[in-house]
Amino acid sequence: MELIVNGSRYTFEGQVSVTEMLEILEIRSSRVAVELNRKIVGKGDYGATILRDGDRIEVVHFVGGG
Amino acid sequence: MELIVNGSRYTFEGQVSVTEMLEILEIRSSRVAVELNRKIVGKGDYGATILRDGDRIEVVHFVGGG
Amino acid sequence: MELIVNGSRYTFEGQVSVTEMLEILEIRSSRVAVELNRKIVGKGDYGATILRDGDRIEVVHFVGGG
Amino acid sequence: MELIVNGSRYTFEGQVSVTEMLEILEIRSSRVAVELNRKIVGKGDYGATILRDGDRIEVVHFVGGG
Amino acid sequence: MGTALTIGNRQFQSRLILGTGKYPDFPTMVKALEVSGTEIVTVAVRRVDLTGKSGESLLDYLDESKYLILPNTAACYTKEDAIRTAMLAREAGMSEMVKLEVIGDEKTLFPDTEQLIEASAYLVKEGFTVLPYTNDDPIVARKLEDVGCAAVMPLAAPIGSGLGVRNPFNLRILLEQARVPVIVDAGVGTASDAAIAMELGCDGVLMNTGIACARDPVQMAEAMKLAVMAGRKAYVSGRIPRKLYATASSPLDGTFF
Amino acid sequence: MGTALTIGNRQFQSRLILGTGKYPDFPTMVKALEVSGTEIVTVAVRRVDLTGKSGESLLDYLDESKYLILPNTAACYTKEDAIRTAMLAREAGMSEMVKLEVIGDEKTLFPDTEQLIEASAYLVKEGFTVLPYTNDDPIVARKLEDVGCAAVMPLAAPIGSGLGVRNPFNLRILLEQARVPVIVDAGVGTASDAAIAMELGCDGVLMNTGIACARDPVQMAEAMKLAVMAGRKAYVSGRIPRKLYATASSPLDGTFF
Amino acid sequence: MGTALTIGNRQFQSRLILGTGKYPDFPTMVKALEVSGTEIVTVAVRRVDLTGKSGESLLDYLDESKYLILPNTAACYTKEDAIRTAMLAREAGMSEMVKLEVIGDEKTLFPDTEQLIEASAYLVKEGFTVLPYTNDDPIVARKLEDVGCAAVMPLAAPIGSGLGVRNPFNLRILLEQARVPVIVDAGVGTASDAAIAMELGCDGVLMNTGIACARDPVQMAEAMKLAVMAGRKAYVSGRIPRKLYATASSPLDGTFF
Amino acid sequence: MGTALTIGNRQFQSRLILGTGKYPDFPTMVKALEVSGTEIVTVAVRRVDLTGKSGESLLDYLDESKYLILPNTAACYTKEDAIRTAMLAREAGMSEMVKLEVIGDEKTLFPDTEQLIEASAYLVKEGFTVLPYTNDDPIVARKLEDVGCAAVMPLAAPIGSGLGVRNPFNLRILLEQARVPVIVDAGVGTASDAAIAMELGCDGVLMNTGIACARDPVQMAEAMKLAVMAGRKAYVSGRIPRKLYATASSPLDGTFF
Repeated sequence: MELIVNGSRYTFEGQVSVTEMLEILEIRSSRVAVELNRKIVGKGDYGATILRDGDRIEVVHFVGGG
Repeated sequence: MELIVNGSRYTFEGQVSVTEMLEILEIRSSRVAVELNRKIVGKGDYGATILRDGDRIEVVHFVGGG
Repeated sequence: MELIVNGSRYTFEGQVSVTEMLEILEIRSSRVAVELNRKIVGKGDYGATILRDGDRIEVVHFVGGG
Repeated sequence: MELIVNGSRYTFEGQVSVTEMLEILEIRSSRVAVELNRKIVGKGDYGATILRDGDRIEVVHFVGGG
Repeated sequence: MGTALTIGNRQFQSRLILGTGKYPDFPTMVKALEVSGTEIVTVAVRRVDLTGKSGESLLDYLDESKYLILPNTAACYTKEDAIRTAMLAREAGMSEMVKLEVIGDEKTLFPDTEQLIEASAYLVKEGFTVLPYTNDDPIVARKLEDVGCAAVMPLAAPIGSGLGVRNPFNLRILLEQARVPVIVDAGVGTASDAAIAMELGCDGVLMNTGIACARDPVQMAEAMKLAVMAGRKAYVSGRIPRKLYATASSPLDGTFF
Repeated sequence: MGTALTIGNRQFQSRLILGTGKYPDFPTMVKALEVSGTEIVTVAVRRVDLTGKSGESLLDYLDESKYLILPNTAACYTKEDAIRTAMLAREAGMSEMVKLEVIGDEKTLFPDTEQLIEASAYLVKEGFTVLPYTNDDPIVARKLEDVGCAAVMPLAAPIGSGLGVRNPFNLRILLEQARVPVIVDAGVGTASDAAIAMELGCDGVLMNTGIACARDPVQMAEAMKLAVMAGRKAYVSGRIPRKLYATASSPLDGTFF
Repeated sequence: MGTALTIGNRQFQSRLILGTGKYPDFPTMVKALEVSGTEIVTVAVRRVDLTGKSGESLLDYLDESKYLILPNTAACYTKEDAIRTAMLAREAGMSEMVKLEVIGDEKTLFPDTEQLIEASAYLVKEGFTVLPYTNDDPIVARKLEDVGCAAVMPLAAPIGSGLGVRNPFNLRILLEQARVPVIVDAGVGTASDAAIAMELGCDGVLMNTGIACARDPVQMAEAMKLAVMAGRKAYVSGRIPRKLYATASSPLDGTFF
Repeated sequence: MGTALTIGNRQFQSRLILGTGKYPDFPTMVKALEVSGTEIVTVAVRRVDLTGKSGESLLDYLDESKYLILPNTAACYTKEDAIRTAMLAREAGMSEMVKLEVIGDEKTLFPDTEQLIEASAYLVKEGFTVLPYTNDDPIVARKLEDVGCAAVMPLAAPIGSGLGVRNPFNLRILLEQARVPVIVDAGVGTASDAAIAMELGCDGVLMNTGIACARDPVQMAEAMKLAVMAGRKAYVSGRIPRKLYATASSPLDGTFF
């Protein structure tokens, strides 16, 4: 299965949830937000949200800014 | 027949056209514009435009301004 | 004997020194300066400086200023 | 005879007046001023003023300035 | 002058636009307009006074062969009023040019730029040559250009305030980005204010109070004419750079002391 | 213009005084002087070049029937040098006017006002009409008047800096107290700088670098001419007061919306 | 200080808000934030870097018990992007405050006020506490208030320009009309710029480049802290009026000479 | 603070010098001095009032273990009066420091720099540590240094005017050339004025009216203390350069829209 995460293609074996994707991509911080196909996924829904081939995901966090 | 011209009531006897109204009100300048119930009346239509009781007319011209 | 102290005339009986004049005029502060006929009288010379009729004396101190 | 004109040494044969010096140096303009040993020489005195060995002469004129 | 100011498809030799309000009397206005050399004068649109028979009419005093009459939409606080006024002005004046104002606030007479952009877009589509009175925000100016305005007219300072160009920085940025004429409108109080606007690179200056309410309006009109020309000429002449220190004007060599 | 500038016993129609230094070439200078309308031009006093036979002479280019030649004492750092230069200039030029400079510092070319006052006093006694280049200190200006100077010429900013009037407050105070003409000398960079000086009430402006070193000196000369006239006219016309808020130029009654 | 800055339902003792961008390194930022006394720090929202494993995370360095994290929507050129960014920020940060930016132009980073008003209205309805970065136009500020913004944050000058308050006149007018806190955002270059903003009556100052890019960011942070306090205290202390002339500080009577 | 202000052979932690004139009452003055952190206070020299027995004496309120008393020669219009006053002050105060004023004009209270230089030279020879109140002319400042003054104290604006630094250009030049401390004396109206003076590189600020005549002198004294510290810290921190355009504070990469 192929997902587009933060603009780059990633291949995953079998079905993955948002939680699993974050683990596989080694994103451990709790202070991120996830968008799936332009819709925000609430933190409580990470486990139940199963990703599908071709899904576009954004994982954002805070960086220095003014 | 009563018309509201520039916010004031004026009484006219019988039917009057825009041309006649301007004459009666002694507005002789060609450099005015006439609005009948919020619609502009073209200069060419003054004669053919017959006013009706209760019509609201604005007759405007140019004054000093910046 | 008449002295002009700070622009006003004062009459003294008999000879007076600067020390005596300051006492009589009830100027007790040590933080004044005394000028006798445009010459400064040092603090150490107050006692020995005997004033003469017509002498002009200035007694100044510090006031608020910027 | 040696003169110092405008800071440079010039050698002249025999006695020269200011008038002659100006001619020899090809300074034709009437709009100059001449200083002989720090004293101004009036235009009327150019002919009668005979220069001496070692004299310091300044010949100045107007140049562009603000 | 050589260089002409082009607005829409019209060309003008003068870069000074004058208002016609607030003069002590019409003859003074006439003389001021004349000595100013202006070719465009602004006017307001108001009801004909039916009761007072207020004798004289502004247009009787304006030689339309000399001046282009530019109606404004002064005192309009909504885009609807501004559009309606512009429509009436066109009908009365037979020209398609309008100085578009949508005022946002009575105290400052600053424009409501949001409505201004919308009204501009509408009137451009209706065939008007729109000259909007705007703030000095370069983003707003670009949007006004994008909807088809023939010029942008940023304020130097509040109308009638006489404060001159309050923010030359914004104006410089606005000018760099502009592809239509930029005419400073409002806030000019004296000749140097007009010169400064022109030196920044503005294409023209529009003013009213600064002349009409001067102690001697006619002479001030001449001052403004000269100032606009002076500022323009200085702009194209390439001024010297600013330096903290001095540079001598007189030569350093040839000194005898 | 009507109002003339009076210096000593001479009257001038133009309020602009120009330097003759730093022009790209003499013909450009001639044209610039001509279009500027100036009637007074400053020159420096230097040694005749005996070696180079440097062909052309400044005075060949200056029509003395049109311009009063005003020698300066530029580059003099002591009152003795300044007095000596003034004496030589009078001898060469047959006029008794001098633009007196006693420079205090090479980097800023600011005047040494202490020596300036003394040199002024001396030259006045020698029969000169002294126009001193000074700072913007009103106390110094008054002293220069007191010793008999025919005008005072405060700097707007360092010579050649093009910074314009750096301290209008000092200049205003100086002007209020002055009983002789006040001519801003030095620091003018562009037309509005000259206009501002005149609007403050100055009687004239003297400049050199601002014109001579502009990209187009001739056109800048014209800009400066216009700016000085504009500023003067604005000054006598009585400008409107400055206000924080707006005042409408178009009437508020007669609106139909 | 006594007087607290209230934004929405939160109260702050410090009137200084700092950005977290462009510091030489995180430890310097931490120290600068600390000495500044700030209680609110802005952050940007960006993609997590999946490839580089770029070690350190900003939030590791920000003590959230001391600082309220205020996400911005920097680099958003449309209201849609700004809204989307604000939504993600809320999700990531669990706070409903947002510094709303809708940029209109890459070169100036001036706001697109038309879209800003619309995005503000939308986000307020979505429950956000919106702090919009806006221009210094009082009409726009009022509209932002009208749609429910918790503060307005006009720029002093372009972001990162260090030019200070370019138009104190506009800011004064804006302040007089404001009913929510006014926080100057962008353009502060040095301590006096911050003091001036506060003396005009602003409720706070937001800055980033002025501190982060100073040669010594930590000391500049302290300077800014002191300057904001100084400006505020001067504002509430009632400054003396400006006068053209002098008034002696020392008494005129009692002189002996 | 670390960096101390050195005048003559004395060192001070505070860079703020305060006058003692014009306070509503002595207790307010005492509090203002205290919160300001000043270590030097100026006083005037006047006749003791022999008739009125005017109860309280200034010195009763000044803790001389905390403050160095700096007598001034205010209201002296000649060098003779100034010298005489300085002599008396030394006799009364037992310190050799004097704030030397030779006033040139009643309306502006500008210094008479010619006499000031002469009086300074005289008093230096008499063993005084002379701190002259001067104009902002760098040439005069250099002469004051040359005759041995321990500092130069240029005015920012007329005494009591509250106009702030009127000519930062002159002050910058003066500062570049100075080899003794430069203390801005007179004209400071509010906190940012003091900060600006310090940011230009001045070593200290002397003020009186700005604090004493503020609505709340004590709080204004604190504002001034903070402002002087803020300005100094900003000066040594190396401010960012001024730019016409923007530079983003938030990163441009990592955007997801």
